[in-house]
Amino acid sequence: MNVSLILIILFVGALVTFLAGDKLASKVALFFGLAAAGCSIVLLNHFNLGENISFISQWISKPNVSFALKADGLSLAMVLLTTVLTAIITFSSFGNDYKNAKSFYALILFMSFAMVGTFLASDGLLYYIFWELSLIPIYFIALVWGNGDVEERRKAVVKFFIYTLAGSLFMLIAFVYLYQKAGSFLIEDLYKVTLSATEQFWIFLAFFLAYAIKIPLIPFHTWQANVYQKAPTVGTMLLSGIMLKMGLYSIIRWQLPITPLAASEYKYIFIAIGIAGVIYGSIVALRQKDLKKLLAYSSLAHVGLIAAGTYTLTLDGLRGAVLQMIAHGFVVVGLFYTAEIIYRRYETRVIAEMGGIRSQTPKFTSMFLILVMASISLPATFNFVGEFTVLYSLSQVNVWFAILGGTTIILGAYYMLRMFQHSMLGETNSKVFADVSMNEGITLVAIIAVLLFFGMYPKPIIDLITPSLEEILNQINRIN
Amino acid sequence: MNTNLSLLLLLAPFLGFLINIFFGKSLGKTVAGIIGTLTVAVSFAVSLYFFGQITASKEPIQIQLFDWIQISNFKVDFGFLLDQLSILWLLFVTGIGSLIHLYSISYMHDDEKMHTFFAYLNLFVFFMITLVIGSNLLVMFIGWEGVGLCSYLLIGFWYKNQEFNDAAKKAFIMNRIGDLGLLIGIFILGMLFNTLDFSTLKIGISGATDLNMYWLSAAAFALFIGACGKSAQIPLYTWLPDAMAGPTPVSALIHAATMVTAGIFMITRMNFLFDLTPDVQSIIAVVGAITALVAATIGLVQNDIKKVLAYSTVSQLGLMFLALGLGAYEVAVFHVITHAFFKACLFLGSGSVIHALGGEQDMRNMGGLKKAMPITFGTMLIASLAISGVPLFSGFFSKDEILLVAFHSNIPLWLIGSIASIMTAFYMFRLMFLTFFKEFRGTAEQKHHLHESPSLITLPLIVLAILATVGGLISLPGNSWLNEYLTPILPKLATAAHHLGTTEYILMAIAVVGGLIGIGLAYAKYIKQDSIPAEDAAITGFSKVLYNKYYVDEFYDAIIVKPINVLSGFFRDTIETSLSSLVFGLGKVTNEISFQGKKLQSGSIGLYLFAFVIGLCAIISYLFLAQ
Amino acid sequence: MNNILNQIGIENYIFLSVILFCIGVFGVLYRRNAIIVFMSIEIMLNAVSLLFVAFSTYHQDAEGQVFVFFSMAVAAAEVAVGLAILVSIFRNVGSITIDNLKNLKG
Amino acid sequence: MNTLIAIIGLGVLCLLLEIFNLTKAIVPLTIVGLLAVLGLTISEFNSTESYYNDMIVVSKFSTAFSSLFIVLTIFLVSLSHNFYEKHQSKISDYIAIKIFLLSGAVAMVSFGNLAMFFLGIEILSIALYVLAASDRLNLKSNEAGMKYFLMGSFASGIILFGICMIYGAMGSFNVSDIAAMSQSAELPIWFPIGIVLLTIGMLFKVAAVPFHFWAPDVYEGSPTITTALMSTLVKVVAMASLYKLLSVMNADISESFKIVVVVISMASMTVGNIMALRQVNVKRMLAFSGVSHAGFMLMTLLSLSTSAGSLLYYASAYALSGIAAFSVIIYVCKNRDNEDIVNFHGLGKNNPLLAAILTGSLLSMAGIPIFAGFFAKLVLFSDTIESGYLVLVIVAVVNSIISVGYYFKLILAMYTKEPNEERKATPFVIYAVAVVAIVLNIALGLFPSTVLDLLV
Repeated sequence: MNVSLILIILFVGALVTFLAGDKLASKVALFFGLAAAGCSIVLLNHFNLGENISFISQWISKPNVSFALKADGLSLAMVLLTTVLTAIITFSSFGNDYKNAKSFYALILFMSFAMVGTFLASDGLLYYIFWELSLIPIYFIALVWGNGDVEERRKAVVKFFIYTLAGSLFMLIAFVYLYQKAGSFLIEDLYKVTLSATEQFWIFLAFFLAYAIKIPLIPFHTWQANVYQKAPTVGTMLLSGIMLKMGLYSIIRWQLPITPLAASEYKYIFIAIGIAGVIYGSIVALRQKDLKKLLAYSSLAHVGLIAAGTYTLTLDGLRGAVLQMIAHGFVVVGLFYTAEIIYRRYETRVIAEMGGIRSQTPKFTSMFLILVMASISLPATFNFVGEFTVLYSLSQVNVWFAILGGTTIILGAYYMLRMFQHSMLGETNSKVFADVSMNEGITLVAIIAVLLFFGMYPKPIIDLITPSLEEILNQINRIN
Repeated sequence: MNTNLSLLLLLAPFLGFLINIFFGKSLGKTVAGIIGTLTVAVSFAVSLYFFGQITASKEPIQIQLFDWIQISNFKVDFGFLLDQLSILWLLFVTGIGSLIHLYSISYMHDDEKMHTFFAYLNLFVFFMITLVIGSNLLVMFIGWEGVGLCSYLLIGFWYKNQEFNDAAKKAFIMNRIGDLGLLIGIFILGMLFNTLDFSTLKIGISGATDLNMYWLSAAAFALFIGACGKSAQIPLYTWLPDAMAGPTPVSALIHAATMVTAGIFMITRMNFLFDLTPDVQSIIAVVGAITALVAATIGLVQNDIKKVLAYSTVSQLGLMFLALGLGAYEVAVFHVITHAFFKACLFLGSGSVIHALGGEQDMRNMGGLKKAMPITFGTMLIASLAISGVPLFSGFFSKDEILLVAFHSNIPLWLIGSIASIMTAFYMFRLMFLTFFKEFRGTAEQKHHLHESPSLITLPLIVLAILATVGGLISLPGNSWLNEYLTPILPKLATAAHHLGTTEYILMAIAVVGGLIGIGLAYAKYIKQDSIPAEDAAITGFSKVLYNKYYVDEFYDAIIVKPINVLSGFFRDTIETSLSSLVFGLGKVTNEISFQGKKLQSGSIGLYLFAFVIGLCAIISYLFLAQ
Repeated sequence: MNNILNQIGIENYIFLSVILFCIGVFGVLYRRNAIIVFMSIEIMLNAVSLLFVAFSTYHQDAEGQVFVFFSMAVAAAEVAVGLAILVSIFRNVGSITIDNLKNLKG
Repeated sequence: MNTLIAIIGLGVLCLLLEIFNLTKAIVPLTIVGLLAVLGLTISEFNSTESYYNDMIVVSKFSTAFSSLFIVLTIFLVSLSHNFYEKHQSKISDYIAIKIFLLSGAVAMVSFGNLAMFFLGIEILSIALYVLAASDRLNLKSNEAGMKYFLMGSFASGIILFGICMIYGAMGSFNVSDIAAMSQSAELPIWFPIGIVLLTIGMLFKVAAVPFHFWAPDVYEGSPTITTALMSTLVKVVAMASLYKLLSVMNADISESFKIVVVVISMASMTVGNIMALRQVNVKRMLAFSGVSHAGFMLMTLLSLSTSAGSLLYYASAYALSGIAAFSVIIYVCKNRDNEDIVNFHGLGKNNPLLAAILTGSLLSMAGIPIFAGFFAKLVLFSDTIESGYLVLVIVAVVNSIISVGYYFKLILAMYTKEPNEERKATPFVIYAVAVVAIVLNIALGLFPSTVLDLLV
């Protein structure tokens, strides 16, 4: 019993879904999504019992690449996030019917497969391959099933693809270079490599480019808002909920431990970049007319804070970052789903064309409000746990970082509440707004339940991730 | 036992919230109201129990539930601390809370979303209790932000009116500014002492030998900013008057009696920290005094009955901060309590008036209600006397103590305080006279409906009025029960000799006279010459400035809100587009090169062969001739 | 034979054939009549053949001369194909100047 | 050796079959025969022998590449059945020519003597001239043939001159002797000149900048099947034989020559990719992409001793994806007067399978993981960095980013544009070829070692 099982389930799931035909596709996909989630929970259980659930076998002799999946707390946490969210996202899409559904759902599962692989791979090249693979499905999902004018969409999506590919190819060079030094792509061997300061700097930069574009950090974020807006909501959820976490995860797993000198040397710069992203994203979000774009910029702000947390190179920073990743993953999926729910009824994403919904659908409004409050990290929601830890770590580096990063508390409240006010409150809207359906309700409640539960009792996750983070921290602090 | 009880104390209102939010509609308004009230009453009962326990055994009760947040070098656990201070707060929060719930049953009865209202009120009480009994700064912070959320919900309770929503949003955001300060303070304290637990912090701070004063003051100042946000002090006070958009019971409960006192609570909690940072204390004192004065001046000319009360609240809070700044925490607490009584009473009374007049809030359209609603009038009169510091009413004692302390430490502050209280007396009685005396100025239709409010409304008024009268007894000059009670929290009270000398009596006299002068002025202006405040347009001169609240809102709007929005627009329209066009630009350039390159591929064999030969010669010459 | 080569020296043969080769190259570059281009190419090949022979004598080794036969045969085959193409072009276009062949470009 | 004989025999058989007018049977029989040859070749894999006093030397290298060529030819022959429906009468010629071309190709990688090499390259070229111009009545085809012929024979002249120089220097055509002598102390200047001329001639064949100008025009003009042949088989052959020439004569390449190679490879990548960006004709676009791929393959010349496996892998990956792509193009552009992207609009709706295959092959060319193209690039980068040309690798990476631009232009056309008209059902053969090719490609991607470790 090892983690490769999850990959198998998802991959087979993708195939079966494709063969199942348009009628059944969604159900089959959901089944496999749940299966994967269940499997990862079982594996988590095994892991906690101290079993070894990693998997490794030689793949290519020259260059020396092995199919190595290492499952530690961090990876498992991310895998759990991925699989659970995949199930939720699949379920959330039940409301609307897609043409050529079989390919659509197959792509979703395949993407989840690739992302899980990225989180598990402990061999540089394998990791890179999964990293690239995850790009293709989202490209097609956004391209074929996206919304808005085709030309616009094409521009946005192609830009996204080329942009991200550009970044990751430099990461590939870095990996090949490291391989020349280490004679293997295995992460342990890569950790062992001793690099001069300049080498570290360039490798660090190569990694950073890849991750900064993926996450995205300013000023590499220009693809984000458009793609989020143009992609179908499912795609947006996958992107914002899971995919951008790949970048953040990779910072912790690959970039920092491999190039610790550079990391500690230039950390202030990169913290500053992250925090600049917080402020910039929040301010841009203030005046967005399009709901999805506003959410996109808000997520730009949040990930900026998370990235800043990772670059503090402190345990708190890393832990807070991971917690915030998971929390943000859930909340942003929830928020984009609310956008979708509104769109299903009003066929608009322009905030100005909404409003006065609350009196028609109190249930939906309350759930929306909870999500909004979670996203501005009200205490007792999961996001607060993460954000507090991150801000704390920042304050330990320099109080001003905490103060500047903390502006997200204020600005976030500003634009989110403004958005909430103009989309939900006000005089009753003339257009009828059907209250949430069963499926929608279940989806939202599931997300909210997670947010509130871990908001009050994050201990399980903290205990899960902390040991592996400490390990990584030791790698970062090693003298070479 | 204690654990379960404390959980009951905490969760009873939450239960009420759940019931009302989920089943309230089907239960019907009255039932929903009763559930809401009962749950709070239960908490009140439990608080009484704890009160008895604590007075018997002076031991604070510590309760640890579970680990919450893990920080590298310390962990924050979810627990309660029930000591004298928190229990005192519990008593009047839940007590007044249940009264106001009772009041609301009747007051909100015509609102179709009454069950939601009660759900929110219960939620508020729940968070307020969390704030009060939290055993460390973070648990307190849960309540701290939670009450902010509830105040947001309740201010914007009539959400169809976007202005109300704006007010709600404003309140939330201004609180958030304070909250950031609070968080920063928490961070610094965590960094300095590796704990956020009150009791451990107390030991850590008072026990420590070499304290980094710089960071300590920074922490204290940051916490103070947090307090400013919650307790509506300069510069973060402007949200409170706007918050009057909410239903009157909300104003009474949240924006007069309980939530706004959270700042005072927190500072008193952290007194051991503030005692070590005199510079911050002086800042607090000055800010408090100025707030008291400024708010009072604005209060002088307001015509909206609730606005007057709102500004009076701000100014009273200012006085409390003055006391805090002077290190007289017990006095501040004392005034918090008395103020809770009479201000709640005033708000509820004004609510009853508004209720009777069918939503009319402008005092220019009131008057002569004395006969129509005697109980409301009587209770409000008592409360006004109390707040104006007329002897033997509760307000007299508490306010007098503040001024006394001020006088002993700093004459100018004392002066400001006294002027503020004179003004208080004036505008309170201006309110009374305009509302209840002379003849009615409203429409005939309103006049026809004039009636005393039902007993559910008057009952809480009476209770509060009684409390407002006798509330002073808990801390009489000379032998103060309150001070003894608080000694475990505020150790230096044990030593502080509380003697009454001639100066004290003189000061009292001055205060009393001041109060009476204020009342007299009001009487002269509004009864003798029975002048009615002018229409908005007609207001001129300095009173216009006052009437427009010194244009502070406009000022903030101009220097903060507008710039940020402009910046946002600039980023959105300029930076974003230019960034993305930069990326697209690269693509365009390569495309252009390609386009030019196509011309080279002219299709003529001659050219191709020529290129061939050139290349050949180039390579040969590079390899063999160059060497 | 042998001593003739010695008298003249192999370099001169090389220069000669290089010159011939270049003539061919320039012919290919500057003439526009396909037939003449063919002939220029033939000149190039023949220049090389000449050099082959020279070298084979120089090395006292027959292989070179054998190779010349190869190259001649190949050249012949090439030209045959080339002429065939040229004929079909002439049928379609009615001229054999290679400047007409500019439809494929860009 | 047996391979060569068998192939020529097969060619002759094709011609005979027509005499007994069994034209129907030609394609199947050829395929069967080629499969047999393939088996024969593979069976010889480990036997290194030389025949006819070193005219032909069969080595692992030669057999490996020969098998690749044969496989490619099988694909091309099976495609030609459908392609030449109209001219069933001449089919034997077409097939036979292809087979002879294959024999030339095999000769080019298994020569032990420059004469053999020269013959091989000439057989290949002449056959190719014919195929390029084979669409007699189509002016484009004529022009393509003419251009290719003129420049090709010009290049042959250069090659011949190079051979001559080498002969002059060494007094022998036998590569092993040459190799032996090239070690000796002072060499006449003619030897390196000869090597350089030879290399330039081959660079023309692989269409490397600045000797690439013929490629787009010829690719566009020739019949699609011929284009497929050029861009897959011929390019691979040329590259392989260039590699073999340089390695087998162990002309230890001087640093300055390496610089030349680096420059040319950079130039080929960049020019090829940038020029491809604005092409509307798919064949032309693939021609330019072929130029850039030639640039990639040239990187192997920088680490001659080690990178044979990498070259084989890259060649197979590239050729297989090329076959897949071209089979789709043949299907799409049948009965069309041009091969513009317009014809591909809405293929994703009309024929999802073929669209997916084309997408796959393009992704492979772009070097997206799990397709063989990715590992091909990876090993190239790895070798090149090992031999210390980091800059070249960075240029290569930048280029593969540019290349995505035009590969995706085609993909976008297939999936986001509306189809202009319905297409009739496709013949089984095209499906078969396309599927097999792409599957092989992916298989290579999943198990790279199978090929990579072949030549160590």
